[in-house]
Amino acid sequence: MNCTDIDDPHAARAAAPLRVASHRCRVTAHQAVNARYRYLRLQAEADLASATRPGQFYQLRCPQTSALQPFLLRPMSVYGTGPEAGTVEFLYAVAGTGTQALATLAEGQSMEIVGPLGQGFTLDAAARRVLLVARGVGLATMAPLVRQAAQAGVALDVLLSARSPADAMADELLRAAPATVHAVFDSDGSSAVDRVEPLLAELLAAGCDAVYTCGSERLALLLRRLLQPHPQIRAEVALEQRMACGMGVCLSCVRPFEQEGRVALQRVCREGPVFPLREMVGGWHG
Amino acid sequence: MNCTDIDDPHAARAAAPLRVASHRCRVTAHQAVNARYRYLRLQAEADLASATRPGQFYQLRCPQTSALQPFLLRPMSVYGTGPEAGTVEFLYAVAGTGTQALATLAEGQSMEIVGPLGQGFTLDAAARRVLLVARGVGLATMAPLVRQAAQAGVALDVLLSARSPADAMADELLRAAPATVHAVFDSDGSSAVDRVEPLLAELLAAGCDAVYTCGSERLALLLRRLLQPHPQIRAEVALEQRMACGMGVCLSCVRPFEQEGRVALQRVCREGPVFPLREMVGGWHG
Amino acid sequence: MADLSVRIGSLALRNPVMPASGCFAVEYQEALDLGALGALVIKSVTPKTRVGNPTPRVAEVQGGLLNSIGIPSKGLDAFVRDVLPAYPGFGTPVVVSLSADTVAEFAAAVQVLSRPGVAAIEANISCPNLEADGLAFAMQARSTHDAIAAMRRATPLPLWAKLTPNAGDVAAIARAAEAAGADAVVMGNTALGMAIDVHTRRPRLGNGMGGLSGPALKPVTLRMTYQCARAVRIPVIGCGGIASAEDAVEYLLAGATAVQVGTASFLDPGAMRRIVDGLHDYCAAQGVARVAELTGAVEMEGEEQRNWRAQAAAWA
Amino acid sequence: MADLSVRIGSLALRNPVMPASGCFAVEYQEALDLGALGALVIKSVTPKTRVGNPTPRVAEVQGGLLNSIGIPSKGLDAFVRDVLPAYPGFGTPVVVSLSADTVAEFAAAVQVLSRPGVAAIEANISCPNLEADGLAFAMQARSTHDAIAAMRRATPLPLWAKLTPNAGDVAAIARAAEAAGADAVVMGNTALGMAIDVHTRRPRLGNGMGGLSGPALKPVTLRMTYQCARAVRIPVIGCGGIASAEDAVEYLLAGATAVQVGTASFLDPGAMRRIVDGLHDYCAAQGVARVAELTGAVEMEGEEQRNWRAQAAAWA
Ligand SMILES: Cc1cc2nc3c(=O)[nH]c(=O)nc-3n(C[C@H](O)[C@H](O)[C@H](O)COP(=O)(O)OP(=O)(O)OC[C@H]3O[C@@H](n4cnc5c(N)ncnc54)[C@H](O)[C@@H]3O)c2cc1C
Ligand SMILES: Cc1cc2nc3c(=O)[nH]c(=O)nc-3n(C[C@H](O)[C@H](O)[C@H](O)COP(=O)(O)OP(=O)(O)OC[C@H]3O[C@@H](n4cnc5c(N)ncnc54)[C@H](O)[C@@H]3O)c2cc1C
Ligand SMILES: Cc1cc2nc3c(=O)[nH]c(=O)nc-3n(C[C@H](O)[C@H](O)[C@H](O)COP(=O)(O)O)c2cc1C
Ligand SMILES: Cc1cc2nc3c(=O)[nH]c(=O)nc-3n(C[C@H](O)[C@H](O)[C@H](O)COP(=O)(O)O)c2cc1C
Ligand code: FES
Ligand code: FES
Repeated sequence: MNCTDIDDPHAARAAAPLRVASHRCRVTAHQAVNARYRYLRLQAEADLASATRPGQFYQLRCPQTSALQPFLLRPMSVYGTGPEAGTVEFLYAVAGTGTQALATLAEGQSMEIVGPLGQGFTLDAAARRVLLVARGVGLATMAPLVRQAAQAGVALDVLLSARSPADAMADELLRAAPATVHAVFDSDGSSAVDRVEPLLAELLAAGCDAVYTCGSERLALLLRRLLQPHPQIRAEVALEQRMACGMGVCLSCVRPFEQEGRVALQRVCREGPVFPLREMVGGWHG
Repeated sequence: MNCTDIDDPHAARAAAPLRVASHRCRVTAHQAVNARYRYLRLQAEADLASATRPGQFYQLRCPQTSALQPFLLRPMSVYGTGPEAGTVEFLYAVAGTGTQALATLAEGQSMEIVGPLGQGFTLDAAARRVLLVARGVGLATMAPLVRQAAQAGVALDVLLSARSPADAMADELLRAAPATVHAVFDSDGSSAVDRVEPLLAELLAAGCDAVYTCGSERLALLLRRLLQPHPQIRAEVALEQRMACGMGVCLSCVRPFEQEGRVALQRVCREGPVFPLREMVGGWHG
Repeated sequence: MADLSVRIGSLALRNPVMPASGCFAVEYQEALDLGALGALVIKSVTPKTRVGNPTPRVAEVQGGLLNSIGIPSKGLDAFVRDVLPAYPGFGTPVVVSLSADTVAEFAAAVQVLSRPGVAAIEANISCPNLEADGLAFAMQARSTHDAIAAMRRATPLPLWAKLTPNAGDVAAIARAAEAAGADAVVMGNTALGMAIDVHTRRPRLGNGMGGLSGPALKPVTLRMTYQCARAVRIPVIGCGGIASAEDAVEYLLAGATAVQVGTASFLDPGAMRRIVDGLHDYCAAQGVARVAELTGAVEMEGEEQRNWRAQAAAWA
Repeated sequence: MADLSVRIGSLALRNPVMPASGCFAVEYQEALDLGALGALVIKSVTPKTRVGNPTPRVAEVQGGLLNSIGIPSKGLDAFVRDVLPAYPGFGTPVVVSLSADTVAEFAAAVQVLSRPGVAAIEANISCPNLEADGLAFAMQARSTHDAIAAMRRATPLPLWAKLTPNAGDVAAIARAAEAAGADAVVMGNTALGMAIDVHTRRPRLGNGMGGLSGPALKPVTLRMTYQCARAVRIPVIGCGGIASAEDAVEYLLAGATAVQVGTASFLDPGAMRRIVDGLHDYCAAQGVARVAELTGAVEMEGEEQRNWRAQAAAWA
């Protein structure tokens, strides 16, 4: 019989620092940004600002109400952190049960979030100009990267795609950072692939060190195609998938990726949510 | 084969008037009465005031919160109705999941209640003096009867038993109705059976037409014994039992009663919650 | 307005919504137009007189209810004399639910209950609250067949077999009921459960164990409804945790022809009316002309899943 | 502080709280001190390579979760080489969970897995996500016996049999596992369930059906834990919907010697630590010196219920 001695201190690994935790937060701001999106600012005890990297996410425990009883936590990209150490911001679209319940939270109430989770974006120290391509609420994921780039003095081109000018939220993305913004809309047809394609091709050709995208599979796949002549450009995409644990444990959030000509499943919560764009495979939503 | 013709209008009974309904109400007042009890006033669309008799109850759909998720409705006696047609009042003790959740409801929020349910008290037209014996939150059940008696010009003796003077709530029971109040307390020993017994015996002997009790099995059984020499006095008790449907359907709320020397189960929600005190059997709580 | 009518064998129902046995009695006429339901299913009656279980008979759990009512019954004569007469006359088919201890008792009782005013008999061969840790006829195909076959010989009325989610292989049991002559299966009764008060260390039901009902049960009974509908050609009546029209539609899509609503009525006595109204709304929104079209209309695999299965072998 | 240690056969655990297989991986060391748990149970491994089921692999339901992960596995060699080494070394016994398609595969795999660093093997003979509508070894006593007996012959390590709530008679299956030489039974795995999106008319899981876990499952698995504990003398490990110390105590009172926590960790990766802390609090409040005293300490009938049973015959 193999009876592990549970009290042998020599057997124990040094307990790892606990990087991920459930944080009880106070809602310090919560308001509509427009008809579809809401801004949420939370205050935690812990120093989430320095623990969180651009592109990472938290799992939010949306409140239970009489009408809405979400069971799982909901993954949300960090839209911003600071200035205080415990401050973390989210920007979200009201969709189903969980986000509708979330929208009922009043300032002053409290809620729990688990994180920080996942791998964020990589901004090379040497980068001088980068391109961001965001659609819809995908901009929330991008905002910390905008800030990081601006702080590092990296020039920013931004392509923002939205249903209509009212949905575009360029100010919410940039938060006063300098950038060249190209906004395209469904409402005037400018967001159609054949009209975006030449614009993107030009931006890539104009000497860009990296491209980051989030919020549109259509745009991501277009970008991946347009990047073929530019192997030197770093290209990353932030993806979504239905999640349970958010920590790489349950294997619910997998998607196929192409690596060296072979397809393999990766966990969006763990290997992602940011992946090399060139490894992305289209057509998998879960 | 016995194929009922579903469209034969002659086969259909006249649809009964719908006496019981789920009423969506607005919370118009909700406050602590003391450390253990809370007062709740609701406003419904329907005329609950004239539909509700003293001693009846409603089932309250307590809210769902992140911490508390009551599944069943909670039975609560009506503490008062009116002056507006849609106004109904409750007085409740904060106990477990449901009442704790209930206590979180803010004025202006809404909640559902189902009722009115059950059989109330009977106040004979000829009554001139009645005795009420209440303990704890049992007084909530009695309050509408106090009012009815006062309006009918019936003289009232009230024995109020409570843990301490702070819990007694004579004003909450009487709501300005005239009555002779005898308050007894655990805190000074005056509520002990051997001290209450002579007091009650005297009140019964002093020419009382009916006695009503709620909130204490001990007091109810004492009264039942003291009533033996007074067969002419109407005696009623309001009882509690765990309920699911509240409408006589599920058979969860039964208790044994003695009728003509035999014990039979009755539904507290339907045959009660008010029963002839002389039929009550002690020792069954569910 | 969509056509909500459905047929359970020879029985035509104006809509697929009916109460579940034990969660309905004529008292609900105070809260509901009984003439607007698909059928009226009465609380189970047993040939033997039964007092029922000790209280507490109900306890709530997360998303559901445990009950150990124990089928109190005054016997068949009292039922026919005192209970039954209140139900016919609403223009809605009346279904009598019968529970019994032996095959012979079942067969004899079904004869007594086959009388004017009764449109169908539901054989509750599944109630988990009785003796023997919840063992019941519907736990095994053999005993299901024996009980249903005996009842089949004893009545010309439509005969429904109410199955239990406690059984390991409900498809086999549904097939046994069909082979024995049942006109429909009801899937299903409560699942045997338990809850303990950690302070008193006593079960939270007077009987120790009891049946789980309500939303917590739904995923399991919905799955079993699907399995039964695949296994038999007779109609399947879905039951378990239905509280909204969407819940009812899930059961219909899974293969049910009609549905029964139990615990939800305790939370809102008007629940069945809301569900009927909601079915109209759903059909209108989805362009469904006849609710009967929904039965079994679930599409088990979408394109993405087909692609996955086609490609995944290469991924390993 | 109360003594929380328990023994599962020859294996001593510092406390009765361990993760449920598939709901835990070494990644949780980022959120939890793995040295503070009773045991570490790894996600099931299969001898054959498996990609797992198409997404979506999870869907929430009221009070619970449906999953159809499908046990992705890179096989035994990859497991032993890439996965296993991360687990020993926390001072906490490591339990490897094994799933396989045939008795021979089970037996062969158990030999491979009987190696240093592995404190026990949990035979997942119950996973309902595989082929054939969820049929599994643990659905029948016979196949349970065959599988466990073959594994018993193949390993000297403690061997736990993980049963399924889909079975009709878990007591018989627990007895079969015991007779075949299991050192403990785990009660249990998920219950096969289903949910349908009424708008798309597709199942809400890519695989169509999946296992129900979380609080919705608890009343049923708690009852089965009680039944198993009554049926066998080997320890029973309770599992299903445990999210708090009170939930864990319910299982202990029902007869469990230890408990596994699954879905609750997804809602709070620190759930197991909270449960261990809560067990200390409960024991302190209730004056319990050793948590092991709680095992099976439920009092099934109180005075009121005894009185009822004694008197009720006269009431009918
Ligand atoms: C890493 C990551 C970051 C995200 N960041 C943001 C963000 O910053 N702002 C924002 O508005 N949205 C973001 N999303 C999407 C967000 O998680 C979903 O909109 C949200 O979960 C929907 O929940 P619901 O209850 O409103 O919808 P429901 O449809 O009721 O959700 C049902 C279930 O499906 C899951 N689900 C539904 N939609 C999605 C989705 N698109 N991605 C993953 N799971 C989904 C839910 O989490 C839940 O488990 C992100 C998703 C991921 C994976
Ligand atoms: C007809 C009737 C009238 C009542 N009137 C009042 C009133 O006016 N004011 C007041 O404070 N209380 C009243 N009660 C008692 C009140 O229903 C319980 O205090 C309440 O249900 C406790 O719920 P909980 O969720 O706080 O407790 P929990 O212990 O969490 O409740 C668990 C379950 O047990 C039931 N339960 C617990 N205690 C009782 C009880 N004493 N009687 C019946 N069911 C119970 C609950 O309804 C619930 O189903 C009345 C009870 C009945 C039957
Ligand atoms: C309080 C109660 C009593 C019940 N009594 C019976 C009964 O007498 N006969 C029967 O066949 N089923 C009975 N059932 C089971 C229901 O008919 C139904 O099958 C089960 O509750 C699942 O449906 P639900 O989740 O909609 O409640 C009862 C259920 C409850 C909750
Ligand atoms: C996402 C997920 C994956 C699971 N994978 C496995 C597995 O690989 N092997 C296994 O024996 N059980 C597996 N289970 C079942 C759990 O171990 C546990 O038995 C079940 O979830 C009930 O416990 P819970 O309610 O605490 O989650 C899985 C459960 C979930 C939710
Ligand atoms: S959500 Fe669990 S592994 Fe990604
Ligand atoms: S609560 Fe259902 S019969 Fe009284």
